[in-house]
Amino acid sequence: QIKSETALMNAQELINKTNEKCFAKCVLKPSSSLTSSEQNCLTNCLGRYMEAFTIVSRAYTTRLAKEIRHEPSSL
Amino acid sequence: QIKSETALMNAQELINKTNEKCFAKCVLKPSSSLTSSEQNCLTNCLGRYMEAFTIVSRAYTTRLAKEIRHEPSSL
Amino acid sequence: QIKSETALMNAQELINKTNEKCFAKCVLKPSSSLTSSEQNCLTNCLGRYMEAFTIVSRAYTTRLAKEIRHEPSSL
Amino acid sequence: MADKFDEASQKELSKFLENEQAQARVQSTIHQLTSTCWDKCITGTPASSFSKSERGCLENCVDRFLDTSLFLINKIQEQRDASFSG
Amino acid sequence: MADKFDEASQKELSKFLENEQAQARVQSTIHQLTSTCWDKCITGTPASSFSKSERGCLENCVDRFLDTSLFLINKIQEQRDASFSG
Amino acid sequence: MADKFDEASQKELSKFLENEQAQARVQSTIHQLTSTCWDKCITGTPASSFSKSERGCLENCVDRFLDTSLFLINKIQEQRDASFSG
Repeated sequence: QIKSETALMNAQELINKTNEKCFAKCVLKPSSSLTSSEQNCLTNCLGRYMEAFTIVSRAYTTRLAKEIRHEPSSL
Repeated sequence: QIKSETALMNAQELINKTNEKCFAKCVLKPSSSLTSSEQNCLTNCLGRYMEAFTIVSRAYTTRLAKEIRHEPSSL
Repeated sequence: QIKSETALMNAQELINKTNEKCFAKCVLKPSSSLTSSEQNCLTNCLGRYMEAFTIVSRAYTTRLAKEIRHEPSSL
Repeated sequence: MADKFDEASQKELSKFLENEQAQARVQSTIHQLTSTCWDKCITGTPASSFSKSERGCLENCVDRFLDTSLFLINKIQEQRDASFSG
Repeated sequence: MADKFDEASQKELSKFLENEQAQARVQSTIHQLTSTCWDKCITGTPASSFSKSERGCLENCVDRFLDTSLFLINKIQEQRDASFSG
Repeated sequence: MADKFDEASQKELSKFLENEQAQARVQSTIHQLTSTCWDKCITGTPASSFSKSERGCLENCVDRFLDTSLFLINKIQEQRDASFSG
Protein backbone atom coordinates (compact mmCIF):
# COMPACT_ATOMS: atom_id res chain seq x y z
CA GLN A 1 0.00 0.00 0.00
CA ILE A 2 3.04 2.31 0.06
CA LYS A 3 3.58 1.31 -3.56
CA SER A 4 0.20 2.67 -4.62
CA GLU A 5 1.12 6.15 -3.36
CA THR A 6 3.61 6.75 -6.19
CA ALA A 7 1.10 5.33 -8.69
CA LEU A 8 -1.69 7.46 -7.23
CA MET A 9 0.41 10.63 -7.37
CA ASN A 10 1.28 9.76 -10.95
CA ALA A 11 -2.41 9.39 -11.91
CA GLN A 12 -3.27 12.59 -10.04
CA GLU A 13 -0.51 14.53 -11.82
CA LEU A 14 -1.67 13.19 -15.20
CA ILE A 15 -5.24 14.35 -14.49
CA ASN A 16 -4.02 17.77 -13.32
CA LYS A 17 -1.89 18.27 -16.42
CA THR A 18 -4.70 17.11 -18.73
CA ASN A 19 -7.06 19.52 -16.99
CA GLU A 20 -4.63 22.42 -17.37
CA LYS A 21 -3.76 21.72 -21.02
CA CYS A 22 -7.32 20.91 -22.17
CA PHE A 23 -8.89 23.88 -20.35
CA ALA A 24 -6.29 26.09 -22.10
CA LYS A 25 -7.05 24.60 -25.54
CA CYS A 26 -10.81 24.05 -25.37
CA VAL A 27 -12.35 26.72 -23.13
CA LEU A 28 -11.19 29.90 -24.84
CA LYS A 29 -13.78 32.29 -23.41
CA PRO A 30 -15.43 30.87 -20.26
CA SER A 31 -19.21 31.43 -20.50
CA SER A 32 -22.10 30.49 -18.23
CA SER A 33 -21.72 26.74 -18.93
CA LEU A 34 -19.54 24.31 -20.92
CA THR A 35 -20.89 24.42 -24.49
CA SER A 36 -21.26 21.21 -26.47
CA SER A 37 -18.38 22.17 -28.78
CA GLU A 38 -16.19 22.76 -25.71
CA GLN A 39 -17.22 19.32 -24.43
CA ASN A 40 -16.37 17.70 -27.79
CA CYS A 41 -13.00 19.44 -27.74
CA LEU A 42 -12.37 18.24 -24.15
CA THR A 43 -13.22 14.63 -25.07
CA ASN A 44 -10.77 14.73 -27.99
CA CYS A 45 -8.17 16.53 -25.91
CA LEU A 46 -8.34 13.94 -23.12
CA GLY A 47 -7.77 11.15 -25.65
CA ARG A 48 -4.88 12.98 -27.33
CA TYR A 49 -3.15 13.96 -24.07
CA MET A 50 -3.27 10.35 -22.85
CA GLU A 51 -1.90 9.24 -26.24
CA ALA A 52 0.87 11.85 -26.05
CA PHE A 53 1.73 10.61 -22.55
CA THR A 54 2.00 7.04 -23.87
CA ILE A 55 4.16 8.08 -26.85
CA VAL A 56 6.48 10.11 -24.61
CA SER A 57 6.72 7.35 -21.96
CA ARG A 58 7.68 4.79 -24.58
CA ALA A 59 10.25 7.08 -26.23
CA TYR A 60 11.78 8.06 -22.89
CA THR A 61 12.11 4.58 -21.44
CA THR A 62 13.50 3.24 -24.75
CA ARG A 63 16.11 6.00 -24.78
CA LEU A 64 16.92 5.56 -21.08
CA ALA A 65 17.53 1.84 -21.61
CA LYS A 66 19.80 2.59 -24.60
CA GLU A 67 21.83 5.20 -22.74
CA ILE A 68 22.25 2.96 -19.67
CA ARG A 69 23.55 0.16 -21.92
CA HIS A 70 26.08 2.41 -23.64
CA GLU A 71 27.22 5.05 -21.17
CA PRO A 72 25.89 4.50 -17.64
CA SER A 73 26.45 8.02 -16.34
CA SER A 74 25.55 10.24 -19.28
CA LEU A 75 21.87 10.95 -18.53
CA GLN B 1 1.09 33.29 16.06
CA ILE B 2 1.34 30.02 14.10
CA LYS B 3 -1.89 31.09 12.43
CA SER B 4 -0.33 34.20 10.98
CA GLU B 5 2.26 32.12 9.10
CA THR B 6 -0.32 30.76 6.64
CA ALA B 7 -1.80 34.25 6.27
CA LEU B 8 1.66 35.76 5.78
CA MET B 9 2.61 33.21 3.13
CA ASN B 10 -0.69 33.92 1.43
CA ALA B 11 -0.02 37.68 1.34
CA GLN B 12 3.55 37.07 0.17
CA GLU B 13 2.37 34.77 -2.63
CA LEU B 14 -0.23 37.35 -3.72
CA ILE B 15 2.45 40.06 -3.92
CA ASN B 16 4.81 37.76 -5.84
CA LYS B 17 2.12 36.84 -8.36
CA THR B 18 1.04 40.47 -8.78
CA ASN B 19 4.67 41.43 -9.33
CA GLU B 20 5.15 38.73 -11.95
CA LYS B 21 1.89 39.41 -13.83
CA CYS B 22 2.13 43.21 -13.71
CA PHE B 23 5.80 43.32 -14.69
CA ALA B 24 4.89 41.10 -17.68
CA LYS B 25 1.97 43.35 -18.71
CA CYS B 26 3.34 46.83 -17.93
CA VAL B 27 7.12 46.81 -18.41
CA LEU B 28 7.40 45.67 -22.01
CA LYS B 29 10.90 46.98 -22.74
CA PRO B 30 12.86 47.65 -19.52
CA SER B 31 14.63 51.02 -19.84
CA SER B 32 16.79 53.05 -17.46
CA SER B 33 13.88 53.80 -15.10
CA LEU B 34 10.14 53.08 -14.66
CA THR B 35 8.38 55.56 -16.97
CA SER B 36 5.23 57.32 -15.78
CA SER B 37 3.07 55.34 -18.20
CA GLU B 38 4.57 52.12 -16.82
CA GLN B 39 3.78 53.36 -13.31
CA ASN B 40 0.17 54.14 -14.29
CA CYS B 41 -0.16 50.70 -15.79
CA LEU B 42 1.28 49.12 -12.61
CA THR B 43 -1.18 51.02 -10.40
CA ASN B 44 -4.11 49.82 -12.54
CA CYS B 45 -2.70 46.30 -12.74
CA LEU B 46 -2.32 46.06 -8.95
CA GLY B 47 -5.97 47.07 -8.49
CA ARG B 48 -7.20 44.66 -11.14
CA TYR B 49 -5.14 41.70 -9.91
CA MET B 50 -6.44 42.18 -6.38
CA GLU B 51 -9.98 42.41 -7.79
CA ALA B 52 -9.44 39.24 -9.85
CA PHE B 53 -8.19 37.49 -6.72
CA THR B 54 -11.36 38.53 -4.87
CA ILE B 55 -13.65 37.41 -7.72
CA VAL B 56 -11.88 34.04 -7.98
CA SER B 57 -11.86 33.50 -4.18
CA ARG B 58 -15.59 34.15 -3.98
CA ALA B 59 -16.39 31.90 -6.96
CA TYR B 60 -14.19 29.09 -5.66
CA THR B 61 -15.46 29.06 -2.07
CA THR B 62 -19.08 29.29 -3.29
CA ARG B 63 -18.54 26.31 -5.57
CA LEU B 64 -16.66 24.37 -2.92
CA ALA B 65 -19.52 24.84 -0.45
CA LYS B 66 -22.04 23.69 -3.10
CA GLU B 67 -20.04 20.59 -4.02
CA ILE B 68 -19.52 19.63 -0.37
CA ARG B 69 -23.28 19.90 0.24
CA HIS B 70 -24.15 17.69 -2.74
CA GLU B 71 -21.36 15.16 -3.24
CA PRO B 72 -18.74 15.22 -0.47
CA SER B 73 -15.97 13.46 -2.38
CA SER B 74 -16.23 14.83 -5.90
CA LEU B 75 -13.77 17.73 -5.74
CA GLN C 1 31.58 18.87 0.97
CA ILE C 2 28.23 20.22 2.18
CA LYS C 3 29.22 23.49 0.56
CA SER C 4 29.49 21.92 -2.88
CA GLU C 5 25.88 20.75 -2.72
CA THR C 6 24.52 24.28 -3.10
CA ALA C 7 27.02 24.96 -5.88
CA LEU C 8 26.17 21.69 -7.59
CA MET C 9 22.44 22.35 -7.44
CA ASN C 10 23.12 25.79 -8.85
CA ALA C 11 25.07 24.38 -11.82
CA GLN C 12 22.41 21.71 -12.36
CA GLU C 13 19.63 24.31 -12.34
CA LEU C 14 21.55 26.49 -14.81
CA ILE C 15 21.95 23.53 -17.20
CA ASN C 16 18.26 22.59 -16.85
CA LYS C 17 17.13 26.15 -17.59
CA THR C 18 19.52 26.47 -20.55
CA ASN C 19 18.22 23.16 -21.89
CA GLU C 20 14.58 24.28 -21.55
CA LYS C 21 15.11 27.76 -23.06
CA CYS C 22 17.40 26.65 -25.90
CA PHE C 23 15.25 23.66 -26.88
CA ALA C 24 12.27 26.06 -27.04
CA LYS C 25 14.18 28.56 -29.22
CA CYS C 26 16.24 26.28 -31.45
CA VAL C 27 14.32 23.03 -32.03
CA LEU C 28 11.08 24.34 -33.49
CA LYS C 29 9.89 21.14 -35.18
CA PRO C 30 11.66 18.05 -33.77
CA SER C 31 12.75 15.82 -36.67
CA SER C 32 14.67 12.55 -36.84
CA SER C 33 17.95 14.17 -35.69
CA LEU C 34 19.37 17.54 -34.60
CA THR C 35 20.06 19.42 -37.85
CA SER C 36 23.26 21.44 -38.21
CA SER C 37 21.33 24.72 -38.10
CA GLU C 38 19.68 23.57 -34.86
CA GLN C 39 23.14 22.75 -33.50
CA ASN C 40 24.46 26.21 -34.47
CA CYS C 41 21.49 27.81 -32.79
CA LEU C 42 22.07 25.71 -29.64
CA THR C 43 25.75 26.71 -29.49
CA ASN C 44 24.82 30.40 -29.75
CA CYS C 45 21.98 29.99 -27.29
CA LEU C 46 24.20 28.32 -24.70
CA GLY C 47 26.65 31.23 -24.93
CA ARG C 48 23.91 33.85 -24.71
CA TYR C 49 22.09 32.19 -21.80
CA MET C 50 25.32 31.99 -19.79
CA GLU C 51 25.99 35.65 -20.65
CA ALA C 52 22.45 36.62 -19.59
CA PHE C 53 22.97 34.74 -16.30
CA THR C 54 26.18 36.71 -15.70
CA ILE C 55 24.53 40.06 -16.52
CA VAL C 56 21.58 39.30 -14.25
CA SER C 57 23.79 38.05 -11.39
CA ARG C 58 25.90 41.19 -11.50
CA ALA C 59 22.85 43.50 -11.66
CA TYR C 60 21.09 41.67 -8.83
CA THR C 61 24.03 41.53 -6.41
CA THR C 62 24.87 45.21 -7.12
CA ARG C 63 21.29 46.20 -6.36
CA LEU C 64 21.10 43.97 -3.30
CA ALA C 65 24.26 45.59 -1.88
CA LYS C 66 22.84 49.06 -2.55
CA GLU C 67 19.48 48.29 -0.92
CA ILE C 68 21.12 46.70 2.14
CA ARG C 69 23.29 49.83 2.58
CA HIS C 70 20.30 52.19 2.37
CA GLU C 71 17.28 50.42 3.82
CA PRO C 72 18.09 47.06 5.38
CA SER C 73 14.59 45.60 5.30
CA SER C 74 13.14 46.79 2.02
CA LEU C 75 13.98 43.84 -0.25
CA MET D 1 8.96 18.95 21.54
CA ALA D 2 5.65 17.13 21.13
CA ASP D 3 6.10 15.05 24.27
CA LYS D 4 5.93 18.16 26.42
CA PHE D 5 2.21 18.43 25.62
CA ASP D 6 -0.47 16.37 27.29
CA GLU D 7 -2.87 14.37 25.15
CA ALA D 8 -5.61 17.02 24.90
CA SER D 9 -3.11 19.67 23.76
CA GLN D 10 -1.68 17.26 21.22
CA LYS D 11 -5.12 16.65 19.75
CA GLU D 12 -5.82 20.35 19.62
CA LEU D 13 -2.46 20.99 17.97
CA SER D 14 -2.97 18.30 15.34
CA LYS D 15 -6.47 19.58 14.59
CA PHE D 16 -5.07 23.10 14.30
CA LEU D 17 -2.35 21.90 11.90
CA GLU D 18 -4.88 19.97 9.80
CA ASN D 19 -7.01 23.08 9.49
CA GLU D 20 -3.95 25.12 8.56
CA GLN D 21 -3.01 22.58 5.88
CA ALA D 22 -6.54 22.53 4.47
CA GLN D 23 -6.54 26.32 4.40
CA ALA D 24 -3.11 26.42 2.77
CA ARG D 25 -4.35 23.99 0.09
CA VAL D 26 -7.41 26.13 -0.61
CA GLN D 27 -5.27 29.29 -0.76
CA SER D 28 -2.81 27.63 -3.12
CA THR D 29 -5.67 26.56 -5.44
CA ILE D 30 -7.07 30.12 -5.41
CA HIS D 31 -3.66 31.57 -6.35
CA GLN D 32 -3.37 29.00 -9.14
CA LEU D 33 -6.87 29.73 -10.46
CA THR D 34 -6.36 33.50 -10.26
CA SER D 35 -3.21 33.14 -12.36
CA THR D 36 -4.90 30.85 -14.94
CA CYS D 37 -8.03 33.01 -15.22
CA TRP D 38 -6.02 36.25 -15.37
CA ASP D 39 -4.00 34.90 -18.30
CA LYS D 40 -7.14 33.67 -20.08
CA CYS D 41 -9.40 36.69 -19.50
CA ILE D 42 -7.14 39.75 -19.27
CA THR D 43 -5.43 40.04 -22.63
CA GLY D 44 -5.04 43.81 -22.94
CA THR D 45 -3.36 46.48 -20.82
CA PRO D 46 -4.96 46.76 -17.34
CA ALA D 47 -7.28 49.79 -17.05
CA SER D 48 -8.87 51.52 -14.06
CA SER D 49 -11.69 48.94 -14.05
CA PHE D 50 -12.51 45.66 -15.81
CA SER D 51 -14.51 45.76 -19.03
CA LYS D 52 -17.84 43.92 -18.92
CA SER D 53 -16.42 41.05 -20.96
CA GLU D 54 -13.30 40.73 -18.78
CA ARG D 55 -15.41 40.63 -15.61
CA GLY D 56 -17.83 38.07 -17.09
CA CYS D 57 -14.93 35.90 -18.23
CA LEU D 58 -13.34 36.01 -14.75
CA GLU D 59 -16.62 35.23 -12.99
CA ASN D 60 -17.24 32.18 -15.22
CA CYS D 61 -13.64 31.01 -15.36
CA VAL D 62 -13.49 29.24 -11.98
CA ASP D 63 -16.74 27.33 -12.48
CA ARG D 64 -15.83 26.27 -16.01
CA PHE D 65 -12.38 25.15 -14.84
CA LEU D 66 -13.97 22.98 -12.14
CA ASP D 67 -16.61 21.74 -14.64
CA THR D 68 -13.74 20.73 -16.93
CA SER D 69 -12.15 18.83 -14.06
CA LEU D 70 -15.40 16.93 -13.28
CA PHE D 71 -16.08 16.34 -17.00
CA LEU D 72 -12.63 14.78 -17.52
CA ILE D 73 -12.84 12.62 -14.38
CA ASN D 74 -16.27 11.34 -15.45
CA LYS D 75 -14.97 10.51 -18.95
CA ILE D 76 -12.01 8.62 -17.45
CA GLN D 77 -14.35 6.60 -15.20
CA GLU D 78 -16.74 5.85 -18.08
CA GLN D 79 -13.85 4.55 -20.16
CA ARG D 80 -12.51 2.48 -17.27
CA ASP D 81 -15.95 0.97 -16.59
CA ALA D 82 -16.42 0.23 -20.30
CA SER D 83 -13.05 -1.53 -20.49
CA PHE D 84 -13.84 -3.68 -17.41
CA SER D 85 -17.26 -4.79 -18.64
CA GLY D 86 -16.46 -4.90 -22.40
CA MET E 1 9.19 4.08 14.08
CA ALA E 2 12.31 2.82 12.31
CA ASP E 3 13.76 1.21 15.43
CA LYS E 4 10.90 -1.28 15.50
CA PHE E 5 12.37 -3.00 12.42
CA ASP E 6 15.22 -5.46 12.47
CA GLU E 7 18.20 -4.87 10.18
CA ALA E 8 16.98 -6.99 7.27
CA SER E 9 13.60 -5.24 7.21
CA GLN E 10 15.35 -1.88 7.35
CA LYS E 11 17.47 -2.76 4.33
CA GLU E 12 14.44 -3.95 2.43
CA LEU E 13 12.56 -0.79 3.32
CA SER E 14 15.39 1.49 2.24
CA LYS E 15 15.75 -0.42 -1.05
CA PHE E 16 12.01 -0.15 -1.58
CA LEU E 17 12.12 3.60 -0.92
CA GLU E 18 15.07 4.07 -3.27
CA ASN E 19 13.19 2.28 -6.04
CA GLU E 20 10.12 4.38 -5.35
CA GLN E 21 12.19 7.56 -5.53
CA ALA E 22 13.83 6.49 -8.79
CA GLN E 23 10.41 5.69 -10.23
CA ALA E 24 8.98 8.98 -9.02
CA ARG E 25 11.88 10.81 -10.71
CA VAL E 26 11.29 8.99 -14.01
CA GLN E 27 7.54 9.69 -13.79
CA SER E 28 8.15 13.35 -13.05
CA THR E 29 10.48 13.63 -16.09
CA ILE E 30 7.85 11.96 -18.29
CA HIS E 31 5.17 14.41 -17.12
CA GLN E 32 7.55 17.31 -17.80
CA LEU E 33 8.45 16.01 -21.27
CA THR E 34 4.81 15.33 -22.17
CA SER E 35 3.96 18.92 -21.25
CA THR E 36 6.90 20.38 -23.22
CA CYS E 37 6.29 18.21 -26.29
CA TRP E 38 2.52 18.80 -26.22
CA ASP E 39 3.08 22.57 -26.25
CA LYS E 40 5.63 22.30 -29.06
CA CYS E 41 3.83 19.82 -31.31
CA ILE E 42 0.08 20.29 -30.75
CA THR E 43 -0.68 23.83 -31.87
CA GLY E 44 -4.24 23.45 -33.16
CA THR E 45 -7.50 22.24 -31.61
CA PRO E 46 -7.33 18.56 -30.56
CA ALA E 47 -9.11 16.25 -33.02
CA SER E 48 -10.19 12.61 -32.79
CA SER E 49 -6.67 11.49 -33.77
CA PHE E 50 -3.25 13.08 -34.27
CA SER E 51 -2.28 14.32 -37.73
CA LYS E 52 0.78 12.63 -39.24
CA SER E 53 2.91 15.68 -38.55
CA GLU E 54 1.74 15.98 -34.92
CA ARG E 55 2.52 12.32 -34.29
CA GLY E 56 5.94 12.56 -35.95
CA CYS E 57 6.76 15.66 -33.94
CA LEU E 58 5.78 13.96 -30.66
CA GLU E 59 7.74 10.81 -31.48
CA ASN E 60 10.90 12.82 -32.23
CA CYS E 61 10.47 15.36 -29.45
CA VAL E 62 11.78 13.27 -26.55
CA ASP E 63 14.90 12.11 -28.38
CA ARG E 64 15.73 15.61 -29.65
CA PHE E 65 15.21 17.06 -26.16
CA LEU E 66 17.65 14.53 -24.72
CA ASP E 67 20.04 15.10 -27.66
CA THR E 68 19.90 18.81 -26.82
CA SER E 69 20.78 18.02 -23.22
CA LEU E 70 23.79 15.89 -24.22
CA PHE E 71 24.86 18.44 -26.85
CA LEU E 72 24.86 21.27 -24.30
CA ILE E 73 26.70 19.23 -21.64
CA ASN E 74 29.38 18.26 -24.19
CA LYS E 75 29.80 21.91 -25.25
CA ILE E 76 30.17 22.99 -21.61
CA GLN E 77 32.82 20.32 -21.01
CA GLU E 78 34.71 21.23 -24.22
CA GLN E 79 34.81 24.86 -23.14
CA ARG E 80 35.92 23.94 -19.61
CA ASP E 81 38.68 21.68 -20.96
CA ALA E 82 39.81 24.39 -23.39
CA SER E 83 39.98 26.99 -20.62
CA PHE E 84 42.05 24.67 -18.37
CA SER E 85 44.57 23.78 -21.07
CA GLY E 86 44.60 27.16 -22.90
CA MET F 1 22.77 13.21 15.10
CA ALA F 2 22.86 16.76 16.44
CA ASP F 3 23.52 15.65 20.01
CA LYS F 4 26.92 14.29 19.02
CA PHE F 5 28.17 17.87 18.58
CA ASP F 6 29.21 20.14 21.39
CA GLU F 7 27.65 23.58 21.64
CA ALA F 8 30.31 25.47 19.67
CA SER F 9 30.12 23.03 16.76
CA GLN F 10 26.35 23.26 16.78
CA LYS F 11 26.50 27.03 16.53
CA GLU F 12 29.01 26.84 13.70
CA LEU F 13 26.88 24.29 11.88
CA SER F 14 23.71 26.33 12.21
CA LYS F 15 25.52 29.46 11.01
CA PHE F 16 26.89 27.49 8.06
CA LEU F 17 23.43 26.20 7.20
CA GLU F 18 21.92 29.68 7.48
CA ASN F 19 24.54 31.02 5.07
CA GLU F 20 23.88 28.15 2.70
CA GLN F 21 20.15 28.84 2.82
CA ALA F 22 20.67 32.56 2.19
CA GLN F 23 22.94 31.73 -0.74
CA ALA F 24 20.47 29.20 -2.11
CA ARG F 25 17.72 31.84 -1.91
CA VAL F 26 19.85 34.38 -3.79
CA GLN F 27 20.77 31.78 -6.43
CA SER F 28 17.14 30.79 -6.86
CA THR F 29 16.14 34.45 -7.34
CA ILE F 30 18.90 34.90 -9.93
CA HIS F 31 17.72 31.83 -11.87
CA GLN F 32 14.16 33.14 -11.75
CA LEU F 33 15.18 36.63 -12.90
CA THR F 34 17.39 35.25 -15.69
CA SER F 35 14.43 33.24 -16.97
CA THR F 36 12.02 36.20 -16.78
CA CYS F 37 14.45 38.66 -18.39
CA TRP F 38 15.48 36.16 -21.09
CA ASP F 39 11.84 35.70 -22.10
CA LYS F 40 11.21 39.45 -22.09
CA CYS F 41 14.37 40.64 -23.86
CA ILE F 42 15.45 37.82 -26.20
CA THR F 43 12.63 37.43 -28.69
CA GLY F 44 14.54 36.35 -31.82
CA THR F 45 16.91 33.47 -32.58
CA PRO F 46 20.09 33.60 -30.45
CA ALA F 47 23.11 34.91 -32.41
CA SER F 48 26.84 34.89 -31.68
CA SER F 49 26.46 38.01 -29.53
CA PHE F 50 23.62 40.12 -28.10
CA SER F 51 22.34 43.06 -30.11
CA LYS F 52 22.71 46.44 -28.42
CA SER F 53 18.99 46.53 -27.63
CA GLU F 54 18.96 42.99 -26.20
CA ARG F 55 21.91 43.78 -23.93
CA GLY F 56 20.37 47.07 -22.78
CA CYS F 57 17.08 45.35 -22.07
CA LEU F 58 18.82 42.62 -20.00
CA GLU F 59 20.89 45.14 -18.06
CA ASN F 60 17.81 47.19 -17.14
CA CYS F 61 15.49 44.24 -16.57
CA VAL F 62 16.64 43.27 -13.07
CA ASP F 63 16.51 46.84 -11.72
CA ARG F 64 13.08 47.52 -13.24
CA PHE F 65 11.76 44.22 -11.87
CA LEU F 66 12.92 45.18 -8.37
CA ASP F 67 11.59 48.75 -8.88
CA THR F 68 8.24 47.19 -9.76
CA SER F 69 8.35 45.16 -6.57
CA LEU F 70 9.08 48.24 -4.42
CA PHE F 71 6.49 50.32 -6.31
CA LEU F 72 3.75 47.74 -5.69
CA ILE F 73 4.64 47.28 -2.00
CA ASN F 74 4.58 51.08 -1.49
CA LYS F 75 1.18 51.33 -3.21
CA ILE F 76 -0.21 48.55 -1.00
CA GLN F 77 1.06 50.29 2.14
CA GLU F 78 -0.34 53.65 1.01
CA GLN F 79 -3.76 52.08 0.47
CA ARG F 80 -3.62 50.29 3.82
CA ASP F 81 -2.63 53.49 5.63
CA ALA F 82 -5.40 55.41 3.85
CA SER F 83 -7.99 52.81 4.84
CA PHE F 84 -6.90 52.89 8.51
CA SER F 85 -6.98 56.67 8.79
CA GLY F 86 -9.97 57.31 6.45
